[in-house]
Amino acid sequence: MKPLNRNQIAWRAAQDIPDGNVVNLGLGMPVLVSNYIPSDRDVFLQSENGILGVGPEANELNINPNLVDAGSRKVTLRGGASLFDSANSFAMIRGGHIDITILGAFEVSISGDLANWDSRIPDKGPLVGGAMDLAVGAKSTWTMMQHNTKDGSPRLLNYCNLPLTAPKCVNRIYTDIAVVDVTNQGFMAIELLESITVEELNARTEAEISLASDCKPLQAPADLI
Amino acid sequence: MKPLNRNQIAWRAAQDIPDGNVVNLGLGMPVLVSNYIPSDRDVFLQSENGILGVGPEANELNINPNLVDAGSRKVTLRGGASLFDSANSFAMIRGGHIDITILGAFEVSISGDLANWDSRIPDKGPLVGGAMDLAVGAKSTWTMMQHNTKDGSPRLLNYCNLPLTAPKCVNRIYTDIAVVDVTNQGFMAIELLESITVEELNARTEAEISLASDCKPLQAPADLI
Amino acid sequence: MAIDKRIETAKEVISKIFDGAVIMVSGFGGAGFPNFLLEILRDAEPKELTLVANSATHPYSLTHSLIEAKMVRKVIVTAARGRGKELSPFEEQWRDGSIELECVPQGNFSERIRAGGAGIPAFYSPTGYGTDLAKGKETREINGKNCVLEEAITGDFALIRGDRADRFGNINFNTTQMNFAPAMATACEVTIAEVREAIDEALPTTDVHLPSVYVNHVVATGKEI
Amino acid sequence: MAIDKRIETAKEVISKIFDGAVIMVSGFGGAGFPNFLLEILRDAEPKELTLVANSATHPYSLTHSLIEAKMVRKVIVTAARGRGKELSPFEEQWRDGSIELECVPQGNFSERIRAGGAGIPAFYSPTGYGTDLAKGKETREINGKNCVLEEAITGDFALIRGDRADRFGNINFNTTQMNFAPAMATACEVTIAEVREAIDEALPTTDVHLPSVYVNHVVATGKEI
Repeated sequence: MKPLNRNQIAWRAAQDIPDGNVVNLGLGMPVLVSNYIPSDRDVFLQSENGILGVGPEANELNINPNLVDAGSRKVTLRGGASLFDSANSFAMIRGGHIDITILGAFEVSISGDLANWDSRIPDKGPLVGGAMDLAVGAKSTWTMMQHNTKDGSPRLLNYCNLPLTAPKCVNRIYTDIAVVDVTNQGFMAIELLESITVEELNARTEAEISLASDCKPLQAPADLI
Repeated sequence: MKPLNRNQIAWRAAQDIPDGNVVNLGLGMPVLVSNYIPSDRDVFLQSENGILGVGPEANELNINPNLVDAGSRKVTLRGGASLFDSANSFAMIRGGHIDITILGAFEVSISGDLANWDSRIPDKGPLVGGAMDLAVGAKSTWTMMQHNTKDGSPRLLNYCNLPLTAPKCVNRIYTDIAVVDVTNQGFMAIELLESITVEELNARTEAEISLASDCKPLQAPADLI
Repeated sequence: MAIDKRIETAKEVISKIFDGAVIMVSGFGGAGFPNFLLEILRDAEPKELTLVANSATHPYSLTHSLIEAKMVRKVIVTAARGRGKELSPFEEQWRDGSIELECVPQGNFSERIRAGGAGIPAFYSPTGYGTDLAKGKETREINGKNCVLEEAITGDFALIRGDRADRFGNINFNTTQMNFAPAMATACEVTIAEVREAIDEALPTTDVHLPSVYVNHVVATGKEI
Repeated sequence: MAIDKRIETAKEVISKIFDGAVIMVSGFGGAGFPNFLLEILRDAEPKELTLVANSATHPYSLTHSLIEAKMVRKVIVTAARGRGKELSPFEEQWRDGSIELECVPQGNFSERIRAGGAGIPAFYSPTGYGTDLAKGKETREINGKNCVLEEAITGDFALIRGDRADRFGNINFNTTQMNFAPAMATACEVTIAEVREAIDEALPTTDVHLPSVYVNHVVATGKEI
């Protein structure tokens, strides 16, 4: 199996969302997760602009220009949805009522520090949005990311180099080559691409990364492109 | 003119509510004020249990057992009313959005300290309710009270003896014999019953009380009983 | 699996309320008391409860029956005064020292509960400053305003009353039935809602006052109040 | 006198926005931008504004036109990154030092504005702790949680977008149009609302999302968004 593409990473993360959970999906890759939640699970998607129960993207027939998600997509509502203002939305997030938030990440440290909001491009303004609140407030914080940067540098680090989103918040990391838990003993891969050895994985990860005793092969449907 | 009865004090206070104001009326005598607001003034009554725009008390035809005010009266809503929860109601109160609160009082001090919640009856529990929030949060705090206790003791004092509701909050006091402003120069009567001299007024008031230069006779319709 | 939070009888979920639990009970001014649930709770007879409710003694609320059954170790309330000159059961137990009283201004009460649900551990409030109810509390002047540091209140179980619910746990309130229920539901680990009617289809989004994420169990009573 | 907050044209009220004013502008994710009012504001050309809005650079919001017209001295935002690699007009002025940036996590942003309207001068928030956005801020551990002291944000003028209004100033929002508007309306001295439709009769109480007390002026645009 080749390294996972964006949709395959999203598919893989979606398989781990428990039935009945409330989930907030960050901009970018995480929002793709909504396409792959198994149909036997009843999951409520929260959008921090004030929706509990985001439905599929709107089409020409059901579009309401005022009904958007935090990523400015025109969306619909699912059955049982509710709406509220931003202050109440972040009370929901900060108050620990979101089961899982899935966020994009630039870097994650061995202690679960997350850096995902400021990539230090000179003179470009910051874009923090709700990430700091989500990372601190959700019961679990998962990240989705390429295991390495475009130039091959590691993103799973001993310490983050980029400005933090929140310290000690990440529980699990989905990458193109592994699923990694952040544990008290450091990074632990619970799934790894079969074509990659633990040595190769460690060569692509700054911090030491161990294999779970029951580490499985990382797989995703091949027809997701 | 004789000292004002409860309804006459309420009538007198009602005449001073400006058109368009938002007013919260405390339990007891203040709630009577709602009966005497001049009909040419459009006033919204707030009730801290979650109503902006309390209407008249309900009758058999329009009663909704779930629609009550903070005094447990079954009420109606006026046109333009809105409803909200207690946290939002007190955000409205504490945030300075109520123009006037009219509260009952045991004692008021010369600096505007208010005591109206704990009369120190042995072993009787306290009942603070929303009084402390209203006294602090409203733009103006008015009180309605008998000028003296049943045994003739003064209630307009140099310092309150009873536990405070809030320091430095009272702007105006309506009693059965006078309308008194709390000013930087101390108590100043702006209306006084014609049959009472300034000496008699001071004999019934612990703190010194002056007459406004344009002090008027205190009057109210005689047919209010 | 399709989410369905409706239960036929509340006995089982109420039986999980353990000795020493902190329970919040909605209701104010005669509306929104979860008396159906309180009757079951009284029969379940857990002991040493901390009761968070607006009033310890409101005649229409069965909270007083918990106190009479000596199930309550502490109350956090805004009102605890029995009607009349006789001591109420609460006042007797308070006098004997068998029940502890924390009396809180109603705005601080509702905001502390909201904060508990919103992940705000503490906030500064002008209400109560300079009064006996702020004794021993940290104070601070912020932008010229004297404030008291108030900590969030959280609980184990919220018992609330609504009008309609759907199987997702969304709640609609009838007018002033709302009062403390939304904040309490956000601030407790488990929220049990009694409602007049619990429907199979989703409530219209515009009718949802309390989003489903805050509600764990719903029981229909078939009764108006 | 019958309350009527509707105005035919917003030019006069917008012309009262003075040099140096703090203005809050609603909208998020493409919904709820008061672009009708912003166009008038841009033409009125007050200078040295402080702009409180979710984003300084959202392409659908005319807030960016105020920045392009060099009317803004400071922004308080959660997002300030222009799209693409080119610097946006905001980023250019920020680089030049002619505009000041305060970047706030979105949950602290909405909560600080709510606090401004709710009379809470400051609160402790776990969001942002340990990050660059909390640098220089007071921190405190409360019940094991590391928190940052966050101060309320208040403003002079709130410009918001709703769907329907009545002559009392009650506002109804169309789904996610709501976002920051309710909190902003509570936190400003003067709130000006643009809506699709402003009706003579009162809005049904169940349709009111923002109570009239928070709204000073209403102008109908006749347009869907």
